[in-house]
Formats: sequence, C-alpha cells, structure tokens
Amino acid sequence: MRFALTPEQNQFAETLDAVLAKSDVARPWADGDHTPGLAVWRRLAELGVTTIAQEGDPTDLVVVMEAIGFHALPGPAIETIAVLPTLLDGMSLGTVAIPPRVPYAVDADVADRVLVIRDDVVFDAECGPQVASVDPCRRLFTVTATTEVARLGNAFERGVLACAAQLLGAGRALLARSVAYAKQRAQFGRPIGSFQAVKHQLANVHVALELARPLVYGAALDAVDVSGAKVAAGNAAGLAARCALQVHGAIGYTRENDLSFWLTKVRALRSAWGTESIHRAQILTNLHPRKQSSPEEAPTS
Amino acid sequence: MRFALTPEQNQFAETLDAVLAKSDVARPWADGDHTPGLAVWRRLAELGVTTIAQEGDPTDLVVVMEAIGFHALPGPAIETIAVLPTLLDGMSLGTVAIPPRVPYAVDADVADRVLVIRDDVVFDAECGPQVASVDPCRRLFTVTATTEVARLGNAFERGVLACAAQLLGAGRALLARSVAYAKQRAQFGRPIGSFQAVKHQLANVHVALELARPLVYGAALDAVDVSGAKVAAGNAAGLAARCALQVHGAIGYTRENDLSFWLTKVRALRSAWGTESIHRAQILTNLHPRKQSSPEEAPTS
Amino acid sequence: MSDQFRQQLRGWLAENLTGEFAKLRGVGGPGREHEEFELRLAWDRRLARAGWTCLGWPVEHGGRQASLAEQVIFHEEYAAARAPARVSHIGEELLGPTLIAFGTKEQRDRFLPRIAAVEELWCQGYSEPGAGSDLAAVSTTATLDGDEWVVTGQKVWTSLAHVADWCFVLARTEPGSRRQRGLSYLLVPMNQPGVEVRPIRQLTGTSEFNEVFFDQARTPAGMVVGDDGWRVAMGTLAFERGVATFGQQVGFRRELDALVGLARRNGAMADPVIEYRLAQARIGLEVMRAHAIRTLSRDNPGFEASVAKLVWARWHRDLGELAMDVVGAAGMTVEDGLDEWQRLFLFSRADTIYGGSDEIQRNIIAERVLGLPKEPRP
Amino acid sequence: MSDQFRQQLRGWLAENLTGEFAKLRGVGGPGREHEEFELRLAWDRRLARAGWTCLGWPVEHGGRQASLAEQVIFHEEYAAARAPARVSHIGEELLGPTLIAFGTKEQRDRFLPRIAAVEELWCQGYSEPGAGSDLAAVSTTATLDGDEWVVTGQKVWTSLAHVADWCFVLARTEPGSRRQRGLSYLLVPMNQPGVEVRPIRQLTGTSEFNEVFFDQARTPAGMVVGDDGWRVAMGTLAFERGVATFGQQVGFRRELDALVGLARRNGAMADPVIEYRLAQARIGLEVMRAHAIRTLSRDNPGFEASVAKLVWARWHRDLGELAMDVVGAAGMTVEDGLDEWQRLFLFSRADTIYGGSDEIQRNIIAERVLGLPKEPRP
Repeated sequence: MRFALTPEQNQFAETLDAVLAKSDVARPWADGDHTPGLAVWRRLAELGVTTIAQEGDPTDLVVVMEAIGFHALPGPAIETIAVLPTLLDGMSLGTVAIPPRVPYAVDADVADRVLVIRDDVVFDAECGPQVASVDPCRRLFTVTATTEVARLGNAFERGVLACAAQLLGAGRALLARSVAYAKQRAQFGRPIGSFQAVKHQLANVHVALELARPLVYGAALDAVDVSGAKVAAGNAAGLAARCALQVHGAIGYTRENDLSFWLTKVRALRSAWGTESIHRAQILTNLHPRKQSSPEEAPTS
Repeated sequence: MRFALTPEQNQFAETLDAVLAKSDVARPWADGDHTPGLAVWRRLAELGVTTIAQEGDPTDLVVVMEAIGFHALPGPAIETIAVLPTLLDGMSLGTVAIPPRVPYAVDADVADRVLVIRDDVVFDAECGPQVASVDPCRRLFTVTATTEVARLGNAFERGVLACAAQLLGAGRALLARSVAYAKQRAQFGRPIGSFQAVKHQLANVHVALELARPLVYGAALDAVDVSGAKVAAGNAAGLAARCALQVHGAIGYTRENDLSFWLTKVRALRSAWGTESIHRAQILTNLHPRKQSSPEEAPTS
Repeated sequence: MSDQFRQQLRGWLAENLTGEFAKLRGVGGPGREHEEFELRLAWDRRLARAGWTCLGWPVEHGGRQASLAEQVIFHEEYAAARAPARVSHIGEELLGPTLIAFGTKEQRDRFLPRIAAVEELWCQGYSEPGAGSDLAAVSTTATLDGDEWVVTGQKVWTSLAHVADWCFVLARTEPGSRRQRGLSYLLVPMNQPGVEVRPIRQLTGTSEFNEVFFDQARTPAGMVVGDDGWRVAMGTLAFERGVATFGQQVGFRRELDALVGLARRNGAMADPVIEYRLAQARIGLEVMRAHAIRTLSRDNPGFEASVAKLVWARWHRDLGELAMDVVGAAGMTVEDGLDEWQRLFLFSRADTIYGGSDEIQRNIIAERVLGLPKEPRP
Repeated sequence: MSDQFRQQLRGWLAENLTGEFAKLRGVGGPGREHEEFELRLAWDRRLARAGWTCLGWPVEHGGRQASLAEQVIFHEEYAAARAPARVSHIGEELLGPTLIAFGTKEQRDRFLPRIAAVEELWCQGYSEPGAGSDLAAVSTTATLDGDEWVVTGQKVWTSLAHVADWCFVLARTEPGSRRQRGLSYLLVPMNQPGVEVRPIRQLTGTSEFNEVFFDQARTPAGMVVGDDGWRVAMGTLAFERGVATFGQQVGFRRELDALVGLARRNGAMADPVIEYRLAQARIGLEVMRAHAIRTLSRDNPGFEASVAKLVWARWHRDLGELAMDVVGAAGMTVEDGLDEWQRLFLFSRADTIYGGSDEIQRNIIAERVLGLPKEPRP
C-alpha cells in the first residue's frame, strides 16, 4: 500500500526535470544531429540515472522513465536504463531487439552496444539497415545476432514496464501543454479552456492518466500485471494525444510546433514493447485462473 | 435512392401522431388495465395500420412502427403489424414466439391469436405462465405450440425490421423530451441546455439517430442488411436513453415521470428480436463474401 | 497485526451472520433499501455491541481509533461476507466525522455515542426540488424564535428519512442572502409535527428516496454546527466514500463474478465482444483498487474523489448495460435472476447522476485541478 | 440512362489513365498533395477537354447540367479508378457554385469557362492566424483606392496557394466593423508583387498548406461578389462536399479493404478485437453511404452536412488509429507500406479539426437543429 513517492524520489524527480527541461534535443535528433542528445545522456549517466534500476527502490525506474517521457528525450532509454543496465558500464548507451515482440533495435547506429535476446540468451549483434518509423526520434534498425554473451531473465517485462512509464510521462506532457494552450488561446472572445467541450475533454485525459499511474507504480512493485499497466498507460497517452491535437487545432499538426514530438512518440511507444493486442491476450491469460471461480465463492482480498 | 418520405406518407404519419398523442395508455397498461390501450388499437385498425404491411410501399411499415415507438404504445405491435398480418383479419391483435431468437410471446394474455413459428411453420399456441420483463408495458409469456396452421417465410426478419423502426421512434421521443427538458430546466442560473456538456451530448444523440434512420428505411427497401439496421437503431436509442437520464437527473428515474416508459421499452427492444450479439454475428457472416475481395479490386458501387 | 484483525472480524461475521440474521445476506443497498429494515437495525445494533461500528473514531467518542488499513479490511470483509447494507451509515460516515471536525463538545457528547451504539439514525437534508446538482440553491429557511430555530422548506432525494430520528439540514438563516452565503448547518429532530416524509416511487416500483417537508419544524438554538453552513456541508461531502470504497469494490467484484458465471452458463460468453467487455470490466476493478490505495496513501486526497466518482459510476453503469446484454443473449427468465440484473441495470444508471453528476465532476477536475478558467456567468 | 453514363465514363477512364498518366493512380490528396503537380494539371485539362469537369453546371457556363445521380456516379467511378486528386477542384466545387449563386453576369462570364477548362486555378482565403474555428475573426482589410481594392492581411491553411492563379478572400471593407458585419468577398489575382506564399511544413515533412501574405495587393473594384461578404462565404462553405462525398467514400472503402488485407497477411486479424473494429468500420461505411443518399434525396439538406462531417471525420480518425494497431501487430517494415498507413494515421487525425471542428459541428446541431439556447457571451 505504498504507491506514493518518497520525499527523496520527489527531489530526484525535480533534479531530473531541471536537467531535461533545459535540453532541447529532440529536434536536432530528428534531423540527424545526435550530439546535443548524447551530451544529455552523459549528464544523466553522471547523475546515476542509467544505473538506477540496479540500486534502490523498484519505483525509481518509473520516476526516471516518466521524466524522460515527459521531456521527450530521444535515445534508447528503455533499453539502456531498464533492460540492459547489468550488461553496460553505467556510461554507455545500449539497445536491443527481442524478436518477435521487439523486432527492431532503437537508435542502434548511436548505441555503444547492440544486442539481441532470444529465450533469455543475450547475443552481440550487428546493426543492419534502418526501417521506417512513425517517430523520427525513435529510429528503428534491423539487427543480426552474432555471438552469445550472457543470459538475462525478464528483459521483455522490464522493457514493458519502462515503456508504460514513458507513455505516462508523455501523456502528462501532452496534457500540460494542452492545458497551457487552452488557457492562453482565445476564440469567440474567451479562452478556449473556458468552453465545457474543451474542459471536459481535458478532464477526461486527467482521469485516464490518474488511473493509469497507480497501475504503473503497482507493476513496478509486482502488485499489478505489467500488461495491464502498459495498456492503461498507452490508452491514456493516446487519449492525451488525440485531445492535444483537438485543442491545438491545425497548429499542433505543423512541424514548427513541438507537439509533434510527443504525438509521434506516443504512437510509436503504443506499438513498441508489445502491441495492445499482445498485452490484452496476456491479460486474458492471466485472468484465466480466476475465470474458473464460481460466483458464490468469496472474493480474495 | 429514395429514402425520403412521400407527401402521402408524411400526411399519414401526422394522422397517426395525432391519434397516438391523444392517448395516454402506457401507465394503465403497466398497471394491468388494458382497456384504454386496446381501444387505441381498434382505432389504429380502422385507420388501416394493422394491414399496412400487405398494401403499398414497404417503407409504410417503418413509418407506422416509428410512430408507435415514438408514442410508447403498448401491445404486440411488431407481431400484429409486421409479422402476422396475413394470418389475422385486420382487426385482431396477434402475438408470436419464434424460438430461440424470440423465446417468449409479448402480451399473449390480451392477444386474439397466439402463435409459434418454427422453421417457417406456424402453429397455434397456448399461453403459459408470464416471465419477468424489464419493460412493464411489454409482458412476456411462455407459449406452447399445438396444431400446425400455416407456413410463413421471413417472419423473423420482418420482426427485426419493425423492432428497429420502433427503437428509432423511441429514441426520437427520448431526444425530444430531453431537449424540451433541457430548455426549461435551469441550474446555476441558466437553462441546462445552454451548457456545452449537455448540448453536445444531445447533438451526439441526434447524430446517432440521423445515421440509423436511413439504415432502417434502407432495410425496408432491401437495400441494407436488416441486422445492421437493428444494431444501429438499438445503439442510437440506447444512447438516447442514457443521455435522457443524464439530462433529466434523478427525476427521470421516478415512477411519476413518464420517461421510464421509453427507458424500459428501449432496453427491452434492444434484447428483443435478436440481441446485438446475434445481429453482429449475422453482419459478420454477411460481410464474409466481401472479406475475400482483394484491395486491388474495384469496389462495387 | 492486521492479519489478526482480519481473522477476528471474519470469525465474528461467520458466527453472527447466522440464525435469523442469515437471511440478511445481500440485503439492502441500491434497489433493496426497503427490505427488512427492522432486522437490519437489530443487526447494526449487534455490530455496535461487538464494537464494529465507528471503527476509525477516537475512543472517547465510542470508536476504537482503528488504522486506515484496518478500516479497509473491515469494509472488504464485511462486503465479502455479504453482510447487509447498514441503516446507520449516514450518522456513522457523514454526520459523525462532521461533528468531530466542526461540532462543539456538547454536540459531540450528545450525538456521537448514540450513533456508535445505533440508538439514533440520521438522514441528510441537502438537495432541494429543482436544484439538482446545484447544492447552493437552498430555499429552505430557518429563523431563530427565542431559543429555537424554526425551519420551513422542502428537501428531496433523502434516503432513510422515514426511519431517521434526526436530519442534518442545510438552511438559509440570513434572509436575502444568495447562494453559498448565509447558510447554516442545523440538526433537526424528525419526530415532530412540523416534519412530513413522503416516499418517491422509483421506476423499479420501490422507494429508495423521500421528500421531506419542513413546516415550522423546530430545533434548539444550540443545534447549529459551525459558523459557515456551506463550509460544514462541503466538509460532510468530503467524508463520503473514502475507505467505504473498498467495500463497494468487493460488491462490484461479486456482481461481475456472478455475471461472468451467467455468461458462461447461458452461452453469452461465446460472443468475443461480450468476453472482451467482461475482461475490460475486470481490469477496471483492478484500476479502481489501485487508485483507491494510492488515494489512501496521500496525506491530502484533494480532488481524487472526483476521479474516483467518475470512474466507479461509469464502470457500474457499463456493468449494468453489459448485464442486460448478457441476460438478453439467452432470453430472460426468472430462474436466471432477471430481478437481480434488472435492478443492477436500472440502479446503476443513476450512478452517473447522484453524488455529483459526471458533468459536475469534470468541471471540478478542469477548474480546480487543471486550473482552467471558469465559464462566463450569464 | 445512368448505366450508360457509367459505362461511358468507366471506358474513358480506362482508356485515358494510361501512358504517362498511369503513374497518377492514387496520387494527390491528404499527405500527397505535393506530388506530380504538373502532370495532374495536364490530367485535369484532359478531363476538361473530354467534358468531365463541372458536370452539374449549366451548359452556358461550361457544364453539362448532369443530374445528381450522374454526379454521384462520376465521383464513385473516378475514385474507383484511383484517378488522381484534382488540382482544379477549389474553383470547380467552391468558387464556381458561389459565382453561379451570387456573382454578376460579368463575373460568371469572366471566370466560369476558365474554371471548366482548367485554365485558371483557385485557392481559398478564409482562415486567419489565431482565428481557427472562428471564421468571423477577420483582420485582413481591403479599401477602395480609385477603381481598385487594396488588400492587406494574412491568411493561413490555404491549400494550393503556391500554384493558384486567383484567391477568393474574405476581407474587412468597413473600417471598425466587428465580426460578421462589414466583410466583402473579393477575388484577388495571386501573381502580383503584393502577394507572398509561404509553405507550412507539417509533421509528416510535407507541406499541404500555405500562409498567404497580402501586402497592398490589388484587384479591380468589380471583383467583389455580392453585397454581404459573410453571407457569400457561408454559401461557399455550404457547397463543400455534397456529391463529392461519394467519391470520398470509395476512397475510404479502398483504405479499409487494404487494411483488412494487411490484417489478414500479418496476423493482426487473429485478435477478435481488431476483427470487430474492422467490421465496425465496414458498417460505418454503409451508414455513411445511406446517410449521403438520404441527404441527396432531400430538397433542403439543411444541417445534414454537420452530421456527415462529424461522422466521416470520426470514422477516418478511427481508421487511422486502427491502422497503426494493425501495422504494429506485426512490426513496421517498409514492405508493409508503413508510409501509407503512417500518412493515413497522421492526416486523418486532422479530420476532426479542419472544415469546422467537431465542437463547432455539435454546437451547430444543438443550437440550429435542436433549438437549444446559445451559451452566454462573456
């Protein structure tokens, strides 16, 4: 029953926010210039972000990934921070494919280490050609496994959790930007945020994110199914994206507006680390034992 | 391409509306007094309503059933007007079960003729015990087939069409009552109908009904799948019911308010003449041939 | 520690929900509030004697200062045992906490022990005809006549008014005042000539709610709580739900389990869309539980209540509609318990209205949590 | 009769959409508006020479007074043949009908034949920066200087402005007037020093729209249409869509068919929820078609356009999201045509905004069809 953040975690989140808020690296990354983004990653490594999953509280990972999602930081975050930290030296960026559910490796051309995992066996891999991605800040590469290097359990599940947390952060950012825009943008002589139609859409986004959040933290503590957390965070972030575009109008749709970084990121992450179809099937499988319980049986509590 | 009503049909609809608007027979019917309701049915028979499916335009039936749904007239309307007219004398009320999709016969205790149809064969039937119904104006009875009396094709499909039209009428009535209430009821110093949250809900209901309508008329002309019409009309009427209760608040929920006649009617009709599950499966079956078409093929038009 | 609490409670319920009380299982609550009142009152008193009422209250007021975790356990176990809906909950959950927060020592001493002992029942007098969600539209007036308040006006949607001994009433005590200003929170005895209760018949045929007419009803001058009636009334609303949510969720889960069972038996589960909706409902339960736990963990739950209200009301309404689709798939017979599902369908539809409509909750979230501008006043 | 028309058209398209024009199949439209402009212009002129432009117009204006049924057939067959999106449609569908309804004989004689012959292309100058859905927020001004209007201001979201010869501009001609009053509908030539066009880059990287800057741009005094610019502009909007809907639906159907094909190939169809959503999309197409036919049958379509807009925008946005779910199920590779689905997803998201947002359409339906009261003005 401890889904609230500790004071230390809140402080760490603030530090992270401060570092990430100053960086404006998504646009150059999308345009092929990775230098500023890689500098931010070095700063994060110095702060201990890249090794956080190995130390301390399991919810620390969620705090970090939420912040990265909130600021739309490009780079192989899920892979480096959540999936591979035990195989990296704390300062390197890593990326990985776990076919078939994670068929491509993100940003493999800039990663220090490229891996493939099959049945918990880790292989070094060579970076192959790039394939199309909906998110210009999340470039996908085919990779080919070479030599076996290690064994690693639960890699996929850790990635799913991190992905859910990143979606949550991205959803919160979309909501925050939409709220700010709705307050300052006037139409028909009043701020559009004073219209109930706009207000209630934004309230619905808040509700969806508020509900997804404890699931993600619960999944970090193994109290909740990680598939449920991914689906809930993905749907909430999807709703936030849809609402953001509706509130911003055609402006949100232009390249000049930064909104597009979150819009495309959310869409890409919803398909990444297992689609909704895959996780929904997983949830149904997990529910199955309960399916057998008769209605007369007292519920477990 | 003739989904609009003729001037004659519009006039007929007005006559019907006038007859039905004056009658207030749902409440006594629900309380067990069928006399006023049966008087309205005699008046409808004199107007030729009960034989309309045998004469003239196939869309006449939709006009009639929409009016009956709009005014929440109790009695075995679908059965008498749409399914059995060729087996009745034009002045009688008939009712029928078509197991398993229509397991019970509506208002069998007041019907002049009670029938059962299996595989297009019509049997006389005896009225058995009443079973629980969500709609007090649509009482359900188990019936037992006795002797074979006739053959009749497409009885179920005609019932589905009539049911869809009745749902459409009930949905329109719910919308009309909600709009009227939203105009006169004030909260926070203004009519609740001036709040966007209320306005947009009502607009959504209008849209749903407007879209269902051509499907129902199209089904009468065999241009559209009758299952699609039933699902669309049922969903639109369901949305109208939900919205009506939300707009009326707790008042709509009291016995004293007439709204409940439409609320329970809509719910009952959505399950009657094939549930949404059954019709959805039917739609999928009907789509199946098209499923084989390749995307390169030019669409039929 | 809390395991021990759970075991003790579970044992007590198993031992006591027997004999004449056995038939109370599942009785009461939405759609069944009219059933077995006398026996439920006796049951509540048995609970009180065993010390199972007002768990979280301070010991000096008749409680046992139980922890939040224990209160959660109480509601979960109580619901799991299908113990009947309480008839003394309005005093215990609404008025009691209000008096603890805003009442005088005299008021607390006078009322709290009798609530804890289930000697006096309470009802709530907030809503007025035509006011609906607009709680500040109060027309009921009270004027001081010597050492008594004289109360005149009408309240509506008042559960249990016909059996309550007392009513807490929001009344306008400053003539000519508007909206939230000039209101007082008065405690008014129900058994007097100036109070008349009329049941409101619901479309289900039962009467969950009443109208209450005050015609020069009287109460002593000291029966006013706090200075600012509006603030006190809002305080009461904030106490609504909270830990009781956990019991509600157990009830929801039982409804869903029963519906899943029915869908299997009558074949409705063969439709993948029905199966999907049932699975979604199960996930919804997990979401509500995780959210409730998180809310409890917070020092200041703030506007979480609006989020929770929107979600459970939507979930329950959807379950009611799903129930009709499941029932309908095999036709409706008495054996398949249409009554139960019909009640669920009809009652759950009101969930999005009472206790603050969906629209009001969304306004609260948009304006107070997200800080969006208010609508222009006409 | 209409069968003959269909056969003739189908034959002509099969014969002419060949050679250099063959590569135009599927080209143009949302997300592809930038492709192959010169060749599409040539194609439009070929259509014109064969008499396939401006079908419904009176013969004296270059049309052939085709019936509604024939126009529907034209749009269906044109879309079925995957003939390219037109570059001359703004003149044909928007300005032409406006001049026929509101223009002078001189204006009709001057412009209509050249639209029908695809000798002059048009663009639309309504929206202004910061105005969005609020079309009456017009800051662009025009003043009469001798026998010429002098136009200054900025328009935005102007498709095809970079290739258009003329723009119809809503400008404020009465200084100090507010909102809908004091506006004129002016026809302004694009090829002059006072007009500058800048493309707006979309998040897809392409530029569908432009900003247009008028800095003392000039047009003859006679180039004003009607007296009341607002009324004329609203008239133009009413001509939007209509029979073209039928062509749009053929395009939608093709997108859906392709998506169904992909879902079969990549295994996404195995998920019953995906299958259900695809079936729902198919039913949605039938609904839109039945509604469009009914709208055509009415003498006065009234506000049907708002209903239709809401529905197709929602349908198309949902298809875009569904497409991403189908594509995602098997991972995204270039061979599976991510480009196509990505474009659909990104472009369909704007459908609920442009041409009147969902919110505006619902207001129109609520206030003008259902007669609900307007919101209070601040």
